[in-house]
Amino acid sequence: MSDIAVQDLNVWFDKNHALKNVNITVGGNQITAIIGPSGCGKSTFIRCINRMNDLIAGCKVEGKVIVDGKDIYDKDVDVVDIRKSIGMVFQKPNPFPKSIFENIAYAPRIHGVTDEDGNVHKASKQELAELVEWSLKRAALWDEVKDRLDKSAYNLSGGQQQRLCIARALAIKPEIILFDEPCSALDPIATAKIEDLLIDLKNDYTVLIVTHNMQQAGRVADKTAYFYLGDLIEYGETKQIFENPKQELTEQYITGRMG
Amino acid sequence: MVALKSKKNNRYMRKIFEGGMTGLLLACALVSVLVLLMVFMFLLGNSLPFLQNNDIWQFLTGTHWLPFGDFPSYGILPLFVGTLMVTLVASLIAIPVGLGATIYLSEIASPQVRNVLKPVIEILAGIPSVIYGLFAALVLSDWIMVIFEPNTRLNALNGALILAVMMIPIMVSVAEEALNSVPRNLREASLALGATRWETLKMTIVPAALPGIVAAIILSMGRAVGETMAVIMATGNSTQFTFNILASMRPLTAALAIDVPEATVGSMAYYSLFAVGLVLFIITFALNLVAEYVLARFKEAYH
Amino acid sequence: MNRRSKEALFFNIFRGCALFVVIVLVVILGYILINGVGKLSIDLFTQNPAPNSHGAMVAGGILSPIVGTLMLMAIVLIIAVPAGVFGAVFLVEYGGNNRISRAWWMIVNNLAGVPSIVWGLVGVGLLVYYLNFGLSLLAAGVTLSFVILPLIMVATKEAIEAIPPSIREASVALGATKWQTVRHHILPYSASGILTGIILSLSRAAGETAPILLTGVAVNAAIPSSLSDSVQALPYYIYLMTQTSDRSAAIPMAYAAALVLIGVIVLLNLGAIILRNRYRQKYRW
Amino acid sequence: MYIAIGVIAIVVIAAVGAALMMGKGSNDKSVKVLLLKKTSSSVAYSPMDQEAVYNGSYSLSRYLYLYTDGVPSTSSSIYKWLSLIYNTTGQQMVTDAGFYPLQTSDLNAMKAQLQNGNNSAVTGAFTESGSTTMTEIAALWAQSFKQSTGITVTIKTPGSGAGIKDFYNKIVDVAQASRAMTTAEKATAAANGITVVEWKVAVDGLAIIVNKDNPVTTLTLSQLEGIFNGTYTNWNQVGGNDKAISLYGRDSASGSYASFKDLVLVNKENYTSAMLQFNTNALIVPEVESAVGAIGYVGIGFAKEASGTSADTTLSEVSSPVARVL
Repeated sequence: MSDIAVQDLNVWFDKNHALKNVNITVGGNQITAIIGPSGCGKSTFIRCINRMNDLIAGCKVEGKVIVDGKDIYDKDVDVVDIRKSIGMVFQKPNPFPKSIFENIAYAPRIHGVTDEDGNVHKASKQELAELVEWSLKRAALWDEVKDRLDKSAYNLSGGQQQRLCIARALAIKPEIILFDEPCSALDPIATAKIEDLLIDLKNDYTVLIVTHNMQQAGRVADKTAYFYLGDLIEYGETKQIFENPKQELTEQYITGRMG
Repeated sequence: MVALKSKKNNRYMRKIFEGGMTGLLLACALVSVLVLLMVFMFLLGNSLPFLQNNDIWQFLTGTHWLPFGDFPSYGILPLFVGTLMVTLVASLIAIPVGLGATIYLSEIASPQVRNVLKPVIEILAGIPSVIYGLFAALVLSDWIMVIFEPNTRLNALNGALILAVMMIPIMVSVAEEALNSVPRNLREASLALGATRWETLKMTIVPAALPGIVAAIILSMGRAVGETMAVIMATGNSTQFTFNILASMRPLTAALAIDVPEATVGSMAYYSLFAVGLVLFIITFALNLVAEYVLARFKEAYH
Repeated sequence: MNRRSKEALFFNIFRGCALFVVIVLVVILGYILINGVGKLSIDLFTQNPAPNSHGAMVAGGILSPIVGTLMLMAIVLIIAVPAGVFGAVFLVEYGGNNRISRAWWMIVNNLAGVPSIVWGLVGVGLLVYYLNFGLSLLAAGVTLSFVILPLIMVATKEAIEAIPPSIREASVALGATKWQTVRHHILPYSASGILTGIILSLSRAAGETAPILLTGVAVNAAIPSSLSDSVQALPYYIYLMTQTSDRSAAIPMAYAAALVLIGVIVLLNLGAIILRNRYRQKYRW
Repeated sequence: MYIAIGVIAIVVIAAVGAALMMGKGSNDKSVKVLLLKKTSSSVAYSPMDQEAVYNGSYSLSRYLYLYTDGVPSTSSSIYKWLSLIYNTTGQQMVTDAGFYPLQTSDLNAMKAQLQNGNNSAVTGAFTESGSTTMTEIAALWAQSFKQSTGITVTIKTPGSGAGIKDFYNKIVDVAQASRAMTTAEKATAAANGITVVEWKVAVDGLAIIVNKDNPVTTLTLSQLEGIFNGTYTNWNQVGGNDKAISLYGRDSASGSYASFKDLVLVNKENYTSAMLQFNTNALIVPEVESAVGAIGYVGIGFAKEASGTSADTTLSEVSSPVARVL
């Protein structure tokens, strides 16, 4: 599976120095949680991995983000290829105002489908249907929507919509999936479903999740990174971070909440 | 391994197509950019020959407008006063009535009434100005004749009244948007303190929406200044220099519509008319700028 | 004057204002209906204006003005709509919100407020004489497009900006290119808003008189057979009828033409309102 | 409850408005045509008196003109157009529109000028632009020309001055004017390579119209001049009762503006700026009807139609038999 090596990454939004020389390597097939107080740059960090920060005017990025040996900020790298292999799920569910089927089929339709020996061809109707079914099952949503695939995605509940977004990301067969506080807008039951899903996804994908919910990080994450005011304070096994953090700042943050 | 799997040509094809579409959209943007700038350049270019060798102060304050004939005089003050009087009197009527209707529409009217009133306002806004001119020339002028016994049936008051009617829909639509964008919690906070709906309106909502209301007033005045057909048919178009609202006047727009067919291309009269066009352009541009600035500041406050 | 009665007083004043606005519309439409309906007949729509025995152009119908108005709207549709819609899409999607594109939108907003007679003046100078189109359908149509172009750009911009940014982010995050995002997500969801804007702009074009007054209309123009012919149009016909001799015959024709023009405008506006409401349910977010 | 009041109010307002409109229409919609005297002692003539207009005793007589580039050859459509104008049906249409046909001497002169033309440039449809006074005549000619020859003549009426300008800028083929071209305009035309040929097509007597309740029936030329240059501002200065004078005239683009000015404002002064300006004769008539102190000038066709006298009757206080070309 793919791992991500971030080497002295710096990010500025106009004058505001959002991330200060971050160095971290995230291993494959595990869930890494990124925690920290609001405004510490954790969302900025995750949006660097699939270059979503390019959309923001006045954003300047320096340093390397090496995914599978290739720095995604190289000149000749086509950003479309990066985003094809790195899925992202946002804080507020943002399904397209289309049917459930169309939401998931959209990305495979524009990228085409890659078969075993790596060449890409236009997805046939049959392949799309299979892919949609596979994605929905993988996102544990299939049973709830299998007989209304042509209905609008807006009729789904918040939790269902978020799982639809996950299915939509899975449909392009990414290697890595980024979650930017996926459950902050959801109720506890929907949140629990998403957390079980994350643990299941760990086997096939490298998962990064930004969360301000410490218990969630404790429950799902193998590794945890703690950011504070744009600096990576500490990074290690989740158990070690929560039980005996090495850094003073980490302990204050953890105990401030735990106590 | 992140498989950058797509084949070389597929990516290459997509790049070409992407570039092509961006180019096409850029072309459309450039067309509209260039056309609109070229038109302004043409307006400026054709008024320079007049402005360069005529005393601009005399042009702006001269009291005789006679661009043709053997001894032409290019004084646009009577025309300027015509526009001013017609717009001011129209605003005196349109602003109170427009605001009253806006507040009724957005704060008092029940949903059913609102569903009737909103289309009425939209249709009023959609009626072409020539039809307002027809009504002013044939009906409104007779009523004014009966009530005010003016010297001439067609006069500035006739023009002002019909312009007021044309200003109201613009004022209502812009001002209503301003009132609606005042956050709900502001209204609830005031009501929660026991204020009556009128006090809530007077003390929280209207002051909060004031910039939007000011912008609505300015925009509707801009429309009144720029109106041509209705004023030509309603005001009698005399070029006399007077402030008497019951006398006939000729606003700047009417002067353009009446004199341009007569002007020979390249004659001083032709260039003087472009100078009048430029004056009109500057007035409406200034009004729009102020309205835009006020609206922008207002939008920032609430978004 | 306690607080309750003060509120009642002011609210009644506001009701009065709203009532006044309704009364104004009813009176104006009423007059046009009462005086124009008598003239409605098949001939009105099948014959061109013709001189009566005295030579006043009050006989016949208003076929060529109606066709002229539709032709002018067609020219505006061909010129102003594509340039306006795609120009606005480019400036919103590709222009970003740096200082240049903000300044540019300020210019477009202000050009939307320029008096139509000033466009007529530029139309005469630029199109009729400088480019030698002559007083023609083409000159009138292009001048009208100048008037309508900024309106369509503003309407398109507002329709696009109504789409929440999260949907654009979702599409980009899936690896869609700029054009794919515009093509699959921005345009389809804003289509109803843009279409409404186009319809309202066309109904504004149908009602404009000042720009075409100077650039292309003629008293007895029949249906133009080429772009260089001069054209009759409903608004000009109405204006003409108020200046024609044999007033007892001319005025009813003016009211009849006004009734037809209002019919066209109201139909377009209602179409726009219906379209806007129907699509609003489909894409609520 | 408010809705009910509103609806009732609307119905009442509309009914009152409609009644007012209808009522207004019924009263006698006509104006009075004044007689003119050269001096206070000379005989007063009416523009309705065809002889007086022909022999110039009615001082505001003028010709109506067409201008072409050179004399059209027999194959040109303009030749056919002029032949129609100068045959009996063409001149009858002049009378139908309320104006005076050419006197036989002028008619023969024009027919002679039409012979052996050499310019055959225009063979199909063409455009004629200019005087609004001639709108009605030109429309009648164009309709019968289309019926007889199938050729379309597009008529534009921005005013004589504008028509002449389009003519010498080669934008239109024929100019129609209610005034003669000035030497300056002829020079510009020549400079643009146009050989200006003047065609008299009809005779007009500029009629002075006043409100029918105005007691004044006659004015001298100097009184008329005093009114239109702003010296007299009240009817009691010219023998009427105490009422402010409101003036209605044509805009500067029209030929009538220029010819009235040449014939009346003989000291080369300008019209008073208080004069309301209209771009067609027809607009002046309702204004004079509606204001007691009003005075305006219109082509004879419009005066006949508006004063209720039918096109062919002629009346005059005294008319002298002597006929003289203007």
